Amino acid sequence: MKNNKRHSKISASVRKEELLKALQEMGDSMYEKLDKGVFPEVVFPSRSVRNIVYDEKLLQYVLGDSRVKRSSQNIKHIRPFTQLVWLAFFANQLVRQGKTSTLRDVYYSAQAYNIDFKDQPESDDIITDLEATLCRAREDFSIYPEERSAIFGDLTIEYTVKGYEGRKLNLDSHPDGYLIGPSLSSAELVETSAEMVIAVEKGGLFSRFVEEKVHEKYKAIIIDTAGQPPRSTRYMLKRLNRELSLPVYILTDGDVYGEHIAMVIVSGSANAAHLRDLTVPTAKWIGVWGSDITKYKLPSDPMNEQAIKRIYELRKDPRYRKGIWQKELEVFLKLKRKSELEAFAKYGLTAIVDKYLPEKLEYAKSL
Amino acid sequence: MKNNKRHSKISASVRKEELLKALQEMGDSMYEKLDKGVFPEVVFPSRSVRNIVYDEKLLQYVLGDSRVKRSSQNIKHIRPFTQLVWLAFFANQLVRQGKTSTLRDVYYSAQAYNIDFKDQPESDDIITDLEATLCRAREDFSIYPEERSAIFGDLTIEYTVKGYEGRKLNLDSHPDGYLIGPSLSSAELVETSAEMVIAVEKGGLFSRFVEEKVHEKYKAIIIDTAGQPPRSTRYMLKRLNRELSLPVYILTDGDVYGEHIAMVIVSGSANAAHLRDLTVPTAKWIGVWGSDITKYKLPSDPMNEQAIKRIYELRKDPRYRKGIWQKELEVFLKLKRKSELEAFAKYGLTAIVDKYLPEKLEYAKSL
Amino acid sequence: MSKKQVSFSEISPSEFFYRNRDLAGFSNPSRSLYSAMRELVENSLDACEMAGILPDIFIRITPLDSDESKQDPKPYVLRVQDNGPGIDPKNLSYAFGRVFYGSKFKLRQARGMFGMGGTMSILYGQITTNRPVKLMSAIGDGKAVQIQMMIDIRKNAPIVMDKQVVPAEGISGTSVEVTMEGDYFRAASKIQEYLRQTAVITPYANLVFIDALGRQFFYERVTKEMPVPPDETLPHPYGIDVEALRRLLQDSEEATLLKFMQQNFHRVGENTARRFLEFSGFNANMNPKSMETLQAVSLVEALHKYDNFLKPDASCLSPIGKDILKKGIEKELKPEFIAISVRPPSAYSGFPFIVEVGIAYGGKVLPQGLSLLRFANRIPLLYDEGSDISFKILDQDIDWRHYKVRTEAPLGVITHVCSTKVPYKTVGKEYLADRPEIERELKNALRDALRQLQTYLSRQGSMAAVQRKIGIYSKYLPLIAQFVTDLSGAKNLPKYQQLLDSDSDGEDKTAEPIDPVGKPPSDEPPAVKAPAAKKKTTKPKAKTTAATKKKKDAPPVETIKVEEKKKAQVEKKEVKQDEKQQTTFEDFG
Amino acid sequence: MSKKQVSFSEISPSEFFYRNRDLAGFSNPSRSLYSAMRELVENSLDACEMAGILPDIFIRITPLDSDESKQDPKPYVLRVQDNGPGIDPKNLSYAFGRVFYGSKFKLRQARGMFGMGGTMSILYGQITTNRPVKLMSAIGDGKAVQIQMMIDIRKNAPIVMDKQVVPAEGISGTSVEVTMEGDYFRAASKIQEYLRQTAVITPYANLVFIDALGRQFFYERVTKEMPVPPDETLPHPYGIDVEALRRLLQDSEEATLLKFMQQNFHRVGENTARRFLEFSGFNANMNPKSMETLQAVSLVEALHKYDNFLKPDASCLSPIGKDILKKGIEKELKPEFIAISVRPPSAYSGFPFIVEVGIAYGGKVLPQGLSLLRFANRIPLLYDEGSDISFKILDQDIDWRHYKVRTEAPLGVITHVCSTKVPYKTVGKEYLADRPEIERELKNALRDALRQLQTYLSRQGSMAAVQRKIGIYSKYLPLIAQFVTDLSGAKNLPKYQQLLDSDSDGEDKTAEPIDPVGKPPSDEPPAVKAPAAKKKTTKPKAKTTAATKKKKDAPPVETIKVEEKKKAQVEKKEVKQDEKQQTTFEDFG
Repeated sequence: MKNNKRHSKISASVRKEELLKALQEMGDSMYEKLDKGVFPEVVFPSRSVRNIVYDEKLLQYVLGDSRVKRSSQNIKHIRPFTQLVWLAFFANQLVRQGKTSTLRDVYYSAQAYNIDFKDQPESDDIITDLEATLCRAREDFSIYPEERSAIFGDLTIEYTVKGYEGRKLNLDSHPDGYLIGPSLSSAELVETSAEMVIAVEKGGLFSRFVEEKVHEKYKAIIIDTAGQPPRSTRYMLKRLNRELSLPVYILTDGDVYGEHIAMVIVSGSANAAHLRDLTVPTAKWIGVWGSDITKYKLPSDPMNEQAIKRIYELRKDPRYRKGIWQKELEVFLKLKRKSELEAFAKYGLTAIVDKYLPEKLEYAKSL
Repeated sequence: MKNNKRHSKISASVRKEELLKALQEMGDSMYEKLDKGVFPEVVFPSRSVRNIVYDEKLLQYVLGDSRVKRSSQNIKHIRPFTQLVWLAFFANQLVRQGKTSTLRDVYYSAQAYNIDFKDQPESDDIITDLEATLCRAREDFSIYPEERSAIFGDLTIEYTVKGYEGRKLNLDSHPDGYLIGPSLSSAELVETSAEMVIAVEKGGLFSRFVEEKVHEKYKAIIIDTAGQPPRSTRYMLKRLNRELSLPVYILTDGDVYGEHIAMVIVSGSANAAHLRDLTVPTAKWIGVWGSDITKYKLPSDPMNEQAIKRIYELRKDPRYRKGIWQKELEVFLKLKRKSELEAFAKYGLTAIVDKYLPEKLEYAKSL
Repeated sequence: MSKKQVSFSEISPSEFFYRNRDLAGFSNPSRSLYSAMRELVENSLDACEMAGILPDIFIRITPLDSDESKQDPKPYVLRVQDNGPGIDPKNLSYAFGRVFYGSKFKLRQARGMFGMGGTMSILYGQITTNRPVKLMSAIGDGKAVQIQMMIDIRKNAPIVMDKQVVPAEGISGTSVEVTMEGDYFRAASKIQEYLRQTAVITPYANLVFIDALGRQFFYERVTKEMPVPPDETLPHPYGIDVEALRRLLQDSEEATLLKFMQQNFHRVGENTARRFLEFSGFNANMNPKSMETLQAVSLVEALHKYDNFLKPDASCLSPIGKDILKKGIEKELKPEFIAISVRPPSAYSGFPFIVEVGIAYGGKVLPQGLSLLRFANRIPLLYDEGSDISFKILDQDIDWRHYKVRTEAPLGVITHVCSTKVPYKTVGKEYLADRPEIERELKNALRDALRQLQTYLSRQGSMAAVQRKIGIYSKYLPLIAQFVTDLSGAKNLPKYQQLLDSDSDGEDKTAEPIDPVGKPPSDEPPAVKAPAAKKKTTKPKAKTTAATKKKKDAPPVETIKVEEKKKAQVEKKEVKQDEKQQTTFEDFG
Repeated sequence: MSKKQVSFSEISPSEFFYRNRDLAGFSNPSRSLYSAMRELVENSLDACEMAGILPDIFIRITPLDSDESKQDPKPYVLRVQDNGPGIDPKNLSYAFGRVFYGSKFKLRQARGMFGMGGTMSILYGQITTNRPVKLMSAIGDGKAVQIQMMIDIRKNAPIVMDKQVVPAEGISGTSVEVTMEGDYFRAASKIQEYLRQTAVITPYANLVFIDALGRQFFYERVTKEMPVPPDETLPHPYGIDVEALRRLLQDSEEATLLKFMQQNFHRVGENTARRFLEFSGFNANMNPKSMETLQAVSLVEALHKYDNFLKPDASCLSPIGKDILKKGIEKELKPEFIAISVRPPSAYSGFPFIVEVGIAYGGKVLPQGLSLLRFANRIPLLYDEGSDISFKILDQDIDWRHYKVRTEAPLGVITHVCSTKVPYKTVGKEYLADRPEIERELKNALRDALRQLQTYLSRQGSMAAVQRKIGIYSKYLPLIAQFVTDLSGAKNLPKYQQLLDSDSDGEDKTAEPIDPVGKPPSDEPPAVKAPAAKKKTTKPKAKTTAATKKKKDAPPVETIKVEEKKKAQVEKKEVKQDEKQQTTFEDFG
């Protein structure tokens, strides 16, 4: 069993203090301006497509140097400016009171303060603006999305959420899996006997893996990303990799969207170019590859127009310029067909665990 | 603390034996016919809309007396007939080997046997046919959907799934909630200190309730139905109600779809008219009602055409002919507006727990 | 034309159409070339048919300048020659040189209606190139008359510039050679489509077309049967107006109204006339010439009200007829199946008409979806399809699912309306107005033809169904046996084979239909997909009527057995493939 | 009309149109009543305008039988009377009794073009009721001529049955009273729409219409300004064809080609003629009469090729003009804003034309969305809108977003094309063919008028913007102050009020635009919604031209300040409401 050095707990409280300080400074500077009769403004990195660049060292997308100024004097800016200030105020309260909030809650909470968001996408956008302004993920302000992915395996955690502080739980105790929510995200990772993490795209496979005892047979922690993994899940993968030094393997459906799910785990998404700590550059995508469709004669369906268009887009993406990423993209383009993970059920329910997984894990060593 | 009398464990094994016997009998009778040179056939209750009737005693929809004969001699029947026989064979294997399967797995597994389903809805349909033939829910054949709802609260369960037999878990140990999957569905309910079950429609509210300690303040088990609850969740609600005698309260979004989610928990759905054990006739829908929108001045949106059409449909439904069901349907029709549970965030994140919930629970006594 | 005071003036008919030539389809060089060609071709076809001569029509469009680099629009020489009866030399110059002078002003079906197509072509040539038209006519008396002439537009009269009589050398007929500005580049596709459709409707004609690029198009005669030429007819009482009656009265030589009725109206005999006069309260012995205006008005009213006149007969009409239409369709559309429906004569506003409809299905010529070929008095109608009554019926009134015709099926619909007066909406003769009587007949004819197609398709379908059933049983029964054996725990498979040998017609048709909630399981086994793909090579073709008839008479079982074997082979092959696939995976494990 | 041998025969022009009356818009009782009414009204308007008389037109449609229970179609008496110059008694019977006889066969803009509308109306009346037409004409010599006549259709000539000369009693003008079968029930809406649109385009006319139900419709004169009547013109060189040239040559009295060119062509003076003849290589002294056919052909070719002829001038055209058009639109559409664009004269194929376009926006008469009113030579075009060139441009070529016009905005577009020859596609005068030259001018005019509308709309918008800004600052700054105070932990609010008093024009326009990933935050603050809803009462109306002009001159700030105060009040009220709502909930807890 590996022991985690618990440095994340310390870092968590440090991070919290830093955040509160940044919010205070933001408030101070604006207060001063208003008091002097000057329109306050806020400056943050531009999230325009032109300002998103691929960082070859970090192996992820980051924001460039272009910055955006939002001024309360500009009639077109004052509304989002006010929304941003309110959100800072709201986040400050959440963090100080130890409460969490969903994205939807934020949208409705604003109404108590005469802040009117047109719809939830608008409030989501302002949340991202605040992330960019403070260079912190929304989870740091205790704002979580509703998406839910799950985890299972021999991993002992220690909660830090209010009312559970210090309580421990081993994540192999409930075979239907544990939701990765705010309390799990903020928990310390104490101990594990696992030697790897296997992330699968789908709940069905997750259940199958638990049932077939992949966690025991392969000493693995199993994560259901529930499609494109939410940030809290990517953050968990990152922590499992960094704090517990576990290698991460990714299994997705055999199509361009599956490949991209894996890529986002490895290199992050353009949408979160303003954030770090969400990527696992050493994670390996082990399937389902386009070449697996032919190799294993999997039942497959033709890709639709949109998927093929997506391949052409991704081919231009710098992250896809080499290795398996590029190779399999070309295979998908040639086949123009896709297969799901469940397609292995054609060979019996356990075939994917008994035959496919070991073969691909073996192969992964060479990646 | 109440103690559960553990009768379900015994009934579970009895039910399993009964199922296996029914499958065997089905096989025997068909074998005999084939051997005699007679085309085998299968007869089951018709699930045609005309054969779905509302049972005023059971307070749920049930199938009437009309039956359907599917014959292997009829060229139009032979394909679904073969699929049905294959599914019986497949279910027999699952149950004997103690494995579970998702609906998707079934679709793909068929291919190993040259059984071709056009798409998953087709295989789902055949699964429902087998349910109707054997009068058993698909969960009894170890076939589960992928939807995931969650549970949290002081409830000790004992697993019956392979590898976990006899292990216990208390469902208040992970504040992000436990997925209600095959292992939880099949677990024994051992013990609880809870005095009620509160089912909420949405993950956001579920998290809020856990965070605000609704489980402690109200001695409640909290269930996230994740929209229209999957059958496993309705089955869980039924068991909590029957085996532990816990009253069930339901909170949904304030619109006609929310009201119907509550109704399905109470009286079942027309789609599952061939099954019992999925309804909680004593469950109470406590909000959000149409009248709450006005009473609490909730932020609201206009209903769309489709929702209004849905109201007109439901007004004709016998289940909606009385009490709060009818009253609130009329209010929705008058207002033509809807509100979400999160709308209470307008009055602060805790308003729904501190103010709304106690008031409605109090009110529920009179329902 | 120098500056003058406002005043009144008169113009001649040719002057009018010269000024407003757009109205007659001569709006621009491309449309004008097309219009001139079709007007002359239609004149030729009318002439041949009226004389009972199998038409040989020769059409040529040649650039006037041999310099090919000259761009359109440019002068072309259009020549149309026929083997008809020719035109009497004394009428020749006026027939082509005077607007409103012609042989078409009769109550009789003809392609031409306005009687000015030929003259307009010549007039257009004259105003664009100022060259005389060259006419030749041989009426079978051994001589051919050749004239060159122009038109004095203001006088509406021909100016003959040259006239020669030469030996006919066995040739009979008329030829017209007009020089006109045209745009063949733009007109080519319409001209070719016009001739192709003309070939469908007149399969008894030879059409030779040499186009401006020297290419030869030959639409060959496939039958010597010709429609019976129409008789001229008297007006039907329902079609008469006050003006027309007044004229008849003026011209009448009959002593009594009773005689007058009999002599001047279509299908009015002594009994009918007597009963009508009684109904209308007119004295049967009244002298027609003595009738006063107000009396004439009330006589017309009575004519329109009286219910017991006989319907017009079809002697003045010349429908194509089932056989000829079928030959035309076979020839040009080469379909897999043809249905023809010919309606009995009917009438609107006193004008008799007949509707004929053909349905062509399948084959390699027809594109996917619906192609509509519209004809009126044997003229193809190419423009403004969307406004036509036939289009409206097909688009809005026919329930295609009822006839089991898929939307993407290659289907040709040919409609032909012939009448002494076709209700065109424009002088350009492009589409029919929606008269309810014509609409009703078209619907009946279309439905009749579609029913024939439906019968054909379902016969095709049921032949395929028997093959399919054998295939399906041998696909599914082994599977059922396998699973049932496993379920029952038996060691050996049951003896299900016997079911495959039993009479397949013993199908249990009493079984209730499957009617589950929501989507019912698909009724169509995917096994059908394989034979469907093979359809092109195995399905019997019915390219010609003769072949179709033979197929009907022959015992269908013969054919089926061959099909069965093929089918079975296909099935086997497929099963094997699947097995192989599974084995491969086992190997890999 | 008794049975005869096939033969050639001639018919008269009126005979032709009698047989093919559909072609001229007389296809059924409803359409015929409408066509007769408009043909006679258009004749009357043409007559008045040509003589420079402000038109007073009286139209009446009365059932012939007083028995009201008789169902349509039935005989009606249509009477159209004008105060024009009258028709010389010697022309009166021929003007209405002979097809192809009239005053419209000139190169000059007029409503009538085919010169047979009046005659066709009478002819239709005659064949349906056989009653004579009653004509009255007074030419201002104190006498009025009244005649009753019918038409001898075969001879294409009038038959005068009664003629009386009575004292005119101060009356001048023409009246026509024709009895014809009609269907007023079906025709009513088209007839009324026709008169309403006519009132838009001729606001200088009084139109009184008494309909078959006795209702009176009065379209009143709102201006005494009239368009200048058009001159007759000579043909433009580009519009000439070989036939036309040949006639000019035949009729020429000039001794030399140089003179001939000057005397017979539009805008060809001595210099132009000389330069052209040099260009074309013709001898300027050549006798025109001596020109041979082939020479004429090449002269026409040269005329079409030569680039330096002057464009046709507009003296032969009579556009409505900005002011009159504006008055017509104001009167009938009562919009909030009008833009007019009149294009300079242009020409197609040698025919001069002018395009005028009006845009009407807002008001209570116009429905939501686009209404298109099409006119050609002041005739409303009511049928076949979808085929018209104006419709095509509006539908396909105009980028409405560019002009900031919302699709649901109440917008009227009035297009008027006047020309010596309007390129109609049918005799029915329903829609214009798409000539590229006309299309170009229509586009230019439409774009110009839409730019004017855009300017108006954005001026309306910017006035609203200043009000808005004050409102927005006072809405958001207090909120910002509140949150910032909480964040910084200060006890009192900062002194942000000073920002509300500062000059609002000091806005920081240098700030970079917001450009986040995905959807940018909405630029439009919802505060706009409140004033937008109030728009109807606060926004200045521009009902008349005069009013609009005044507004432009007045200093805009004055207006705005008033608006500001109103706005501020609205804001306050809204904030209060929200506070109240929150309090309510606190109470309930």
